Amino acid sequence: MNTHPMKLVTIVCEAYAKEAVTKLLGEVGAVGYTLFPVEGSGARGRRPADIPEYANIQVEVITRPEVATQLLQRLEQEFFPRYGMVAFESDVRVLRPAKF
Amino acid sequence: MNTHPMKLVTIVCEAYAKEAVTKLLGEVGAVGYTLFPVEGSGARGRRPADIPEYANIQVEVITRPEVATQLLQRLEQEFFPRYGMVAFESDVRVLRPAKF
Amino acid sequence: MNTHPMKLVTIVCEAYAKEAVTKLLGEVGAVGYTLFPVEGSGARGRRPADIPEYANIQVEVITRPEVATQLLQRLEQEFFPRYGMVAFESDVRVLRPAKF
Amino acid sequence: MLEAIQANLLSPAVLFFALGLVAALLRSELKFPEPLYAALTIYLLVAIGFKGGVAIAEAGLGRIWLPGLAAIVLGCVIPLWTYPVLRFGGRLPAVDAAAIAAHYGSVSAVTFIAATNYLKSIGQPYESYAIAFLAVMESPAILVGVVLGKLATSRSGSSAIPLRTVVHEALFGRSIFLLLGALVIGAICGPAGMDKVGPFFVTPFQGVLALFLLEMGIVAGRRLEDLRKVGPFLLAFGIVVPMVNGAIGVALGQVTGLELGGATLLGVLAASASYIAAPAAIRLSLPEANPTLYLTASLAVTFPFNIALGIPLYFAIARHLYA
Amino acid sequence: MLEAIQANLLSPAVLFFALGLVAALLRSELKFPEPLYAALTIYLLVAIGFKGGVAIAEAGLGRIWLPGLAAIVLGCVIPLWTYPVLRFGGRLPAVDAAAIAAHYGSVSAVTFIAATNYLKSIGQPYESYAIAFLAVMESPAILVGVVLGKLATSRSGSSAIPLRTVVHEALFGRSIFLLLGALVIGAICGPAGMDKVGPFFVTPFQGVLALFLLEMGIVAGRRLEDLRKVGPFLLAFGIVVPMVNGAIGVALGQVTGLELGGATLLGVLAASASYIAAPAAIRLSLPEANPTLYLTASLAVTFPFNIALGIPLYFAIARHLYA
Amino acid sequence: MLEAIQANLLSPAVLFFALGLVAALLRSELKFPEPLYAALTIYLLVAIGFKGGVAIAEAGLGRIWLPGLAAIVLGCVIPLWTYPVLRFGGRLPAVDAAAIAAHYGSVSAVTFIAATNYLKSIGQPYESYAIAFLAVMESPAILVGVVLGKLATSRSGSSAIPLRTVVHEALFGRSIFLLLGALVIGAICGPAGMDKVGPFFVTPFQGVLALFLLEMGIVAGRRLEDLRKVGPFLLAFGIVVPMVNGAIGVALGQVTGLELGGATLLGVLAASASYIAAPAAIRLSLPEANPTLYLTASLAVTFPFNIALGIPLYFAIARHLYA
Ligand SMILES: Nc1ncnc2c1ncn2[C@@H]1O[C@H](COP(=O)(O)O)[C@@H](O)[C@H]1O
Ligand SMILES: Nc1ncnc2c1ncn2[C@@H]1O[C@H](COP(=O)(O)O)[C@@H](O)[C@H]1O
Ligand SMILES: Nc1ncnc2c1ncn2[C@@H]1O[C@H](COP(=O)(O)O)[C@@H](O)[C@H]1O
Ligand code: NA
Ligand code: NA
Ligand code: NA
Repeated sequence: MNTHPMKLVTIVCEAYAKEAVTKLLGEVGAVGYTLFPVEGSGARGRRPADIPEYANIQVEVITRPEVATQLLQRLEQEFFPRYGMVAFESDVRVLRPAKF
Repeated sequence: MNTHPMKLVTIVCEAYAKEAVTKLLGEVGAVGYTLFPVEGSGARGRRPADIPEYANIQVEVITRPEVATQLLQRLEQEFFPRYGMVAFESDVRVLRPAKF
Repeated sequence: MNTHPMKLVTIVCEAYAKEAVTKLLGEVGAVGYTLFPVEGSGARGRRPADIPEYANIQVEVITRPEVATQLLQRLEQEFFPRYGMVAFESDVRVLRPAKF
Repeated sequence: MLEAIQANLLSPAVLFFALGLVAALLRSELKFPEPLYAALTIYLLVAIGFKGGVAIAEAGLGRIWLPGLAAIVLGCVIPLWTYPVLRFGGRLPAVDAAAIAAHYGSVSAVTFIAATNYLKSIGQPYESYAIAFLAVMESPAILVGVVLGKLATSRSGSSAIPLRTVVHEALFGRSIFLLLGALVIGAICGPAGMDKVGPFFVTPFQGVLALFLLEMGIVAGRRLEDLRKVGPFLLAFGIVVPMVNGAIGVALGQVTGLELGGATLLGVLAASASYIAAPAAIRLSLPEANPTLYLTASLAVTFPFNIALGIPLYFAIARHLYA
Repeated sequence: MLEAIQANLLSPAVLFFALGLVAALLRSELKFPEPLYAALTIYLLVAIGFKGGVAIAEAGLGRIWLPGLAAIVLGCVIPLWTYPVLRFGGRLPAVDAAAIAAHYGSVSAVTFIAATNYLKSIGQPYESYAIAFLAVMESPAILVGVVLGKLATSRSGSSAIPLRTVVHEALFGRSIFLLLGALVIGAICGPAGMDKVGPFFVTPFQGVLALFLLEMGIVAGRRLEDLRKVGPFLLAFGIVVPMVNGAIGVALGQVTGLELGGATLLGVLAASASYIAAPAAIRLSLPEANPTLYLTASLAVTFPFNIALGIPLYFAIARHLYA
Repeated sequence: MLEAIQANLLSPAVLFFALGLVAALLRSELKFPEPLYAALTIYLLVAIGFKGGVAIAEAGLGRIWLPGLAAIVLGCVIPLWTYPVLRFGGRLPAVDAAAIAAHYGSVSAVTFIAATNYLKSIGQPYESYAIAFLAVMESPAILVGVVLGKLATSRSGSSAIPLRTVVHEALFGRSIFLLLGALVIGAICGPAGMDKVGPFFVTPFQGVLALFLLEMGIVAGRRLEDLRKVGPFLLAFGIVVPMVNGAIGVALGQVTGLELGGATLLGVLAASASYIAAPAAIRLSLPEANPTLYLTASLAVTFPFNIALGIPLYFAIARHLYA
């Protein structure tokens, strides 16, 4: 079994940003993502996740390093000033690198 | 405080595969898992998570390296051809290694 | 783009522990967290997540290494004997280190 | 017959279904949260099961066993005759033919419920115990289809799931369990029990169904874009075969002593195709089968066809036979 | 007028809203799970839309188009007059003034529904088709506000979202789609359809609304602590401007031929401020605007004010005008 | 008495509870999504609270304070007499004895609701304001139990949670807040308010309860496999102690002036054991106590016993006393 290094980018943001974020994923060339509603607390206070529009979502994207870099860059430039949001990158290993 | 290296295997797959995946976890010797419904997008299109049967789940398993390897191997052989699915491995550190 | 190393501490525990855990996060100096309900299986059997009080939650905290260490230490001392729970640490990279 | 169709098309339930289709086609963000879908499903199954049980208590098993047996036989026979049609008429791979055949032999609970709703709204009485036929018809076709597929693929390689698992899944799936459970409870409680829970399980039923069909329209509508992938044969199959099965079902209902309403419902069951239970079982036991084919045919072609046109059509056939 | 207010304050719906406020202020852990919130929203929008559609079918478009047009004009004009008030009276940055103006020109469906509930509970008949005004008034003000904001900020830098997206969002958001869809279905089905789904969409409506307002009280209550941040000007704005708009709306309703009940509802729409649709659109198109300002004003000031005092006040104004 | 039990066992609510037990024992995948559970809980608590509040408004506090006080005293006394039984009769560790005693002194809202349902279905009138006793009986026993446990463990080490937190949790938990809030609202609105929300909070109530008990059956059934772990003493305790407490409660109800129905309900409250509020508080304040013991006894033994046999039994006792 061969595993291949890949990046996992995790984004936690306001649900309002959902469409904009998934659109961005397409633009930077990420294929596929996973997404679910979460509640959170951060610089903008608590977000208790009872009204979909005021809740948070967590988006997880496995992708190649260069795409991850580009994704984070555009998040920093275009999204951080606009939305309550956290984004981070970590290292994972996958089996079918061609998939991402 | 002593932390001990361990593997985290994350599986995102169709809800149809839930029972088969948890059964596999038992077979390869993983003890314990965490699981939640997610929506996703991938090679098989969007999966919007409004009907449980057509939705995705994310399964997270902390386990010893050799179990992780075996788990990924069997996923590759038996599950990848059958289910819409993504699986990846990463490094984590836990406090009670005997638990896993 | 500069990314900065940070720790991600993930806690899966009984929902009963929610308030105690978020209180602890404040005490050790973590700023912000993300949280969602999960179902699970472990040493204390299956937890199927249909009654909020009997379900599990997963808490994710990005924080500085020293805070992560302190968090894990206190979890080990004060929470592990009391609650059904798993906690682990991993390495991530963030863009705005001052935020955490 | 045109007026039967019109009465159906202009009912709130069908119009909400159409609204869901429109939402999906316009790529609206509209969808129901999963727990709401689950809640509505539980409500509909329990309500219809309970009502059917009360009806069984009143009718007695004596009048039910014969058409019930006919329903089971029908479920077994439909995959047997549709398999060669798919295999040789449609030139589909054996495993896909078996998978699709299983779906059309099995049944759609929502279609059945919509049919009872239609009959009620046009004032046509029907045997409420027909819900028992829904319960017994879900599994047999799946088993027949799986066996057909296994025979065809022969080399059921390393990853074969034991047939036992499939049988268990087919017989003890969530929806069957709920339906049969509520049915037994209804039969035990009888009309007195109905007085107690009727204001919840009966009075708001039609409205709840309308809301539920909105979501089902969205779900079906999302599959519409796969229509190109399945080709004209499967599209025709998904419309013609239900009509044939529907006519057979109605006739069988008449032969086994059902009234006009009950025969219509047996026709609807025969005509309907499964899109929840069958895909789950087939994915497990015939993994080589292509889900796009069976899901699109059953969910994007046959389901909307039945909801909009099929139900009044089978009723018209029944009225013709009983005239 | 005092008795009108008292009747409102002592209704279950308003008391449950107050209970929600109390829960939030006591920092109780009480909250509704998100799918329950979504389910209640879907129910309320579909129910009121369907009922409005049936009313339109009975009234005919002839009686609706004029007040409907007035509603749209009102939606466009409110941001135009409130913008300078905010900008120069309140010395707010241009983009914040535009954002807040958009919120007050747009409408709150829950406030409207609470108002119909109030009228019903005091036995005051109203034109059910007024729901059509709710549907057409949500978007225009948002568009006007966004244009105002864009003009003000001029340097709509790299990250500008095309106006097309905003228009699409404003016109085809989930709630508008549901409302209009149910309205069209109601208009097609007419009273016959109402017989079928009424036991679900009408009978339990008041109770469902009371439960929903409990959650809305919690949501609004959480924002109360931000009141300090918005300052006294915005606090006064959030109470005085609705009263002005409410009076204008009522008068416009009378001029365009509505009856007492309908004019009250048009007043309520004019007075209400959006806290779901407008924030979503403004966040997208005027990201520089400070959400604390517009959300707190609309959700923590104007919404509770309208629910508790505004609705009976606009009704009292209407009764005065129609006396 | 046999017929009282039979009437209960054959009611839809109890049969659905049994169906849930069966589902759990067959390890069916059936379960309710969490938000549905939460929604049903909110509905049941608000409905019963509102109804109780209306009843209080009609009855006046004068008739309630004495039995209410008796209920509080009962809640404090039950842990005091069950603790030595558990400690010395059952040879359980002190902290476990205290934890279990707290559970049996506290109450189960679902058991209470099922009892009102039973009385309603057999046509036995009861004082709706008895819901107030449910509200005041949840906390006292928990506090007594915690104090007992703290005294017993003495070395309340580093990780002790301040008693203040526990008191707050016990008094302001979600369910108490909802119940008391709805009760106050009901008392303010009186019968006029009931007219408005009754079609939602009263009419479908029995059906909703039946559905909810299905889920509760599943939850209780999952615990059945732990019966072995708790041993025969706790099993007997979980059946005998409720009968004793039930009889005491009924007698106390009679002494303090309740009618037959109300005395039955006070008996049910005394007999019921908490499985939501008490575990949360005990986990926090007596972490050394073994959850398997108190949860299994209260959820897998006493709860099903009361639902199936206890409720009609306490009613039979009451009828005997009032004869
Ligand atoms: N340190 C953190 N660890 C994990 N999640 C965080 C953290 N800080 C913020 N978040 C998440 O990101 C969301 C937005 O953060 P903020 O913009 O800081 O309010 C919060 O509601 C949390 O869900
Ligand atoms: N690159 C990715 N990053 C994160 N999740 C993914 C990715 N690709 C696929 N997934 C998830 O895996 C599921 C199945 O993928 P697929 O088989 O490619 O359709 C999708 O619905 C997503 O939830
Ligand atoms: N090996 C594991 N991998 C992932 N999650 C786990 C694992 N073990 C336990 N958990 C989670 O932690 C919860 C509590 O674990 P336990 O105390 O072992 O019952 C379980 O219900 C799971 O959700
Ligand atoms: Na069929
Ligand atoms: Na307005
Ligand atoms: Na008790």
